[in-house]
Amino acid sequence: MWYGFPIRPEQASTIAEGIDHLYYFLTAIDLFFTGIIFLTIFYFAIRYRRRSKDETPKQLEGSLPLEVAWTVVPLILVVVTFVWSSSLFIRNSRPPTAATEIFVIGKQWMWQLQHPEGVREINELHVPVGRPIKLTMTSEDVIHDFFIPAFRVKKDVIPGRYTSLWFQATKTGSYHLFCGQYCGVSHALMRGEVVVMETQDYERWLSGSQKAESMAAAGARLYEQYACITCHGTGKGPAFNDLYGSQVKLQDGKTVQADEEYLRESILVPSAKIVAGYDPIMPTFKGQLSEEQILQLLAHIKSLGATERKAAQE
Amino acid sequence: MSQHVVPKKTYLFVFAALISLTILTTSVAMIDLGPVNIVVALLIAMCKASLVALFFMHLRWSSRLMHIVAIAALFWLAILLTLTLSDYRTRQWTPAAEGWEAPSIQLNR
Amino acid sequence: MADGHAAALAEQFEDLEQQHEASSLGMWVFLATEIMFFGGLFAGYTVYRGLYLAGFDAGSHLLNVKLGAFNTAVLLCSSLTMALAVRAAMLGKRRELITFLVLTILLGLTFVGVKLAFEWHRDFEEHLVPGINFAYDGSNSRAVELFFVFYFFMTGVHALHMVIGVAILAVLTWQAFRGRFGPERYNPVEMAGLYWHFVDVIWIFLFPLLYLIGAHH
Amino acid sequence: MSTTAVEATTGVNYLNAKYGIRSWLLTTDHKRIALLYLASITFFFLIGGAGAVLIRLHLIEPQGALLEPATYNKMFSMHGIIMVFFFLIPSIPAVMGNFLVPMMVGARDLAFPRVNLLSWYIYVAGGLFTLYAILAGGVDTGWTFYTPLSTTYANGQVMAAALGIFITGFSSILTGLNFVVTIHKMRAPGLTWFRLPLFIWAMYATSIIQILGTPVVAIAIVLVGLERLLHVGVFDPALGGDPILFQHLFWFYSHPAVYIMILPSMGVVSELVTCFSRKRIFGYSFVAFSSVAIAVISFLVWGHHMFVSGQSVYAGLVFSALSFAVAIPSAIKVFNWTATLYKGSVSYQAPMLYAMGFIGLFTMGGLTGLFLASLATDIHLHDTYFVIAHFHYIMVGGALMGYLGGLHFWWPKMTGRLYPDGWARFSALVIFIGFNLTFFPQFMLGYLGMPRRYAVYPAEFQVLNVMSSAGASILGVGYLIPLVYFIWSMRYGPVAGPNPWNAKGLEWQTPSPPPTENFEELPIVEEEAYAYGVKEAHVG
Repeated sequence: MWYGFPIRPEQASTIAEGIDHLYYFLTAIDLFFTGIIFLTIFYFAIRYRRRSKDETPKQLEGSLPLEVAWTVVPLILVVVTFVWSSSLFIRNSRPPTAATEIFVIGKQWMWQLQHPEGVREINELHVPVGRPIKLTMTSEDVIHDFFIPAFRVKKDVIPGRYTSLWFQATKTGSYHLFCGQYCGVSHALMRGEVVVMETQDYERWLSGSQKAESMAAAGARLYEQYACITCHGTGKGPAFNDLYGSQVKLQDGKTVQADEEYLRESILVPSAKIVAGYDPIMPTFKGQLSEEQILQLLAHIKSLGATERKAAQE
Repeated sequence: MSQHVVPKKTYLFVFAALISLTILTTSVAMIDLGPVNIVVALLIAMCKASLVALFFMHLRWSSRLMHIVAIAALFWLAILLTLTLSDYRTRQWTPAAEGWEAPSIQLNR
Repeated sequence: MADGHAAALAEQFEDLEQQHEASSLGMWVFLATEIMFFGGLFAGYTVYRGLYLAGFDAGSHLLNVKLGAFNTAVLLCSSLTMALAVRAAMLGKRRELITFLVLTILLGLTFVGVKLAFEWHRDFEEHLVPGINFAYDGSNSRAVELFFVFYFFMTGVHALHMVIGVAILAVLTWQAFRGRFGPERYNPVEMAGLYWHFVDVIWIFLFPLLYLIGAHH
Repeated sequence: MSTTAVEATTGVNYLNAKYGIRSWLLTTDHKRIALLYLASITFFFLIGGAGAVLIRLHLIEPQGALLEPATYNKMFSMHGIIMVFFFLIPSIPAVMGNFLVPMMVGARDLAFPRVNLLSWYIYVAGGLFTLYAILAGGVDTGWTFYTPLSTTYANGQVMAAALGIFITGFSSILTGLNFVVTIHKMRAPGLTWFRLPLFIWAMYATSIIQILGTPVVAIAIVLVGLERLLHVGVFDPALGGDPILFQHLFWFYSHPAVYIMILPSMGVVSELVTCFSRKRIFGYSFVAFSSVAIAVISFLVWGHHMFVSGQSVYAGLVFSALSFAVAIPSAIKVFNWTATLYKGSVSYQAPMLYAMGFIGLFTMGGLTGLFLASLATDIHLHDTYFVIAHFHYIMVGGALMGYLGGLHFWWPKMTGRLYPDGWARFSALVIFIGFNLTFFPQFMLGYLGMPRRYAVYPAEFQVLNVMSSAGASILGVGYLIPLVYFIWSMRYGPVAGPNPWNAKGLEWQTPSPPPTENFEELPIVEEEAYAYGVKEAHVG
């Protein structure tokens, strides 16, 4: 690797190496078959070049064994790749249980990031090395995409719902953060830096940063400000203790997982899923709460005995 | 020209069947059968559509090629619906983190 | 006969049989395209109905099932008369052909008329037209609006097909009046018939999906 | 344009049978319609190509050398829309397909000649709307029109461009419909399915995609227009819709659309490889059926464009597995073409050089597709320059090389004139080298993490970007050379004769240019396709 001509992006997360190994494997397959095809064509083209104007080569029909061979060999390689790649993918899409949750809001054309302690950042994300971080992301306008090449992670950030990704950095340093999904005029400027720090540096940075109240505390304030407490604190509406991550029984007999998506829907479209035993009396809060405030409410609900990670089987 | 001329009686018979099925589907829809309603409605609709295609559109007397075209169109429609729904119907299923089980908590008043 | 033959046969074809098969195949392939065209709408409908079951039921409940059922019957009638028109054309019965074509046109116009005058008009007055005049203050208003988006778009595209069909049939009636069809040359009538029946089939699915899903509430 | 070619050739042919602009604009002759298409797609190719030139020039510097970011966005949107919908999709089907399908099956015309002319007018109408959109302020949604950017946030002429694409879709549908009916119903006596040239098989498979895929994207685009116009929420989450649904409907067509571009090229290459090695194709039925298999499987894989879109993990797994499946029939084709050369009599005339270039570049393009079908690696490579490089290897290295190879092969048939073979070989070489210089660095850029559609980029990506731009200038020159000698040949080229390559196939058994009715007498076919060596070639 020399200046201005890098061959490989930095490997700075726990999953980067595994993905690179698969990448090398595929590159090897690619080079092998490209090589075979190129060399064979060159060899045949020279060896069997036309020598006289009216020569008539002996005709061949084809060969079943050969056809079978070049069907089966690629098939085997493809199956191997699929199994390898998919198991890697499934493993990579499971966040570790004890991940620190950071909230991300994308808007044209900036990233707004919020640490659970209340620190906010714009286009910059400070994280400690060696600790799993889970990002819960949404967008205020169009579809964006959160992409950190050095970590080999990428996920679209979609308005109206939450997506998430996780990573665990392995190397301190500063890495690119890109918006990967074309999002309008200044798409190319919607980028930032992910700064990975030693844990003690990170703690120092956290305590040195200007802090708003923590996400959960802000949520608790909203909980009172918007008078959620008058129903949800009195039994008229479902209580929030140990709600997050649990299975909720609905009026129509179905059960849903109380995940971010469900909680968000219940705030914005309360009539969509009515909890069994309660009346559909809650008004919608659509238009009254910003994406940020909804995230704060979620943080508050999670702080009330969150069962940390959902696990769902249908 | 090897065209099949269908007796009027056949057409009238098919028409009567179509009208009866319309009455049937409308009446069934008035009864609450939960999720079965839509299944019954679509099954009846498929019967009606097949009657129209087979008799009015002469598919019954057409060559195999026309059958293939009709079936291909339905097959492609099925691809579109199935694979699109394969996304929507499984969005809730996130792969479980290792060693985790969903606790079930009853919400009580 | 030879004269009729020459007039009915386009120059790229060898014989009438080939020409007939080619146009039938062409029409069926075109209908396959149409199925996928409506298919995109059916896919959207299915996805959103899956997501917003209650809202779609509530929206459907606002439609008039009786008018829907009446229109279904009208359309089935028109399919019958269309089938009989094709039969008359095959047998070379000109008067019968004209009668059935005119009947089909009238039934088609009845369908579109009922749709416009009694359904869409009333929907407009009840503020159920998304994007133009929509106000709904029950729960699930977003989902109900979405239902009406699909309702208007699907029935609108269907009605557009009906209008095109009526126009085609009008031209055919004129040609039949001028004596352009006979047992040698009835291809256009048959092709128009396939199209007309197809539009009927689409309605056969639209009726339960739009009108019946909320009927039992 | 072609009336100049007429004087030197003897006899009445489709070019000199009638004169005057009306005889062209009202023609129902499939050969003349093919030339109308040739002129129009060349026009759009030049516009789209100019866009590409500006894009590459702009990216020489990290801060952007040429354009405002907003202009840059309009530029790549325009490049994509024009190249995909107005050049690549109609290229081989509408030009060579129109010209050759009736002749290869031994018919006087397509089944529905007037529908064929109509489809050209529809194409032109769609093109005019799109040109209007570009001139009246441009579109900056990208060719993918993702919601809610396209429905709510983008400024510019989204409606006009969408309307243009919607209209052009019908042209594509009608062309496909015409081919399917012609291939089924108008084959010459004795021309059974397994005696058909593989080009016909490829066109048949392409037509299936055009007929069954295009209407879905049409409806998706109408829904975008509706939402933009009336502010109803079909896709906009703020109004209760789901933006991902648009991606499903869009890619249901737009992934198979890639095969609308590449399948016809594969058909062309099958013709070229056999002719210039004087061999029958190795494993005819495998090559034929792999075309149909590709057409069918292509409809099952669209979700691989959505691996990071918030699509469910399980749908991702299904789509990944199905995407890998497409690799098999593609591999079968490549191996069979290579095997066809074995013990052949290989000549290196210009069309063959294009064909060999196609096989090589398509192999690379196809194999890099594996990276993107594989979930774990796609997460990293998605929406980066790796994807750009991959699909340009398929669409430019593959589809466009095939198109140029075919054009060089059938040019003498279309115009009756030969072009200078030396220049043609030279341009094939220039294009091959320029192409690789342009797009190979983009694979590396993508792996390093450079996202696509970036008007400005971090400085460390500059070296590779400059390499790519340098390659693009070579590539651009490579495309201009054929344009010059093709035009030159129409007046000054030597007379070709009916069969300059000693090729098999019905189209070579009639004079060049062919008479309006294609054949004096409709042929009766008694031998397999590519019966090289069965009996001596026809008099040249």
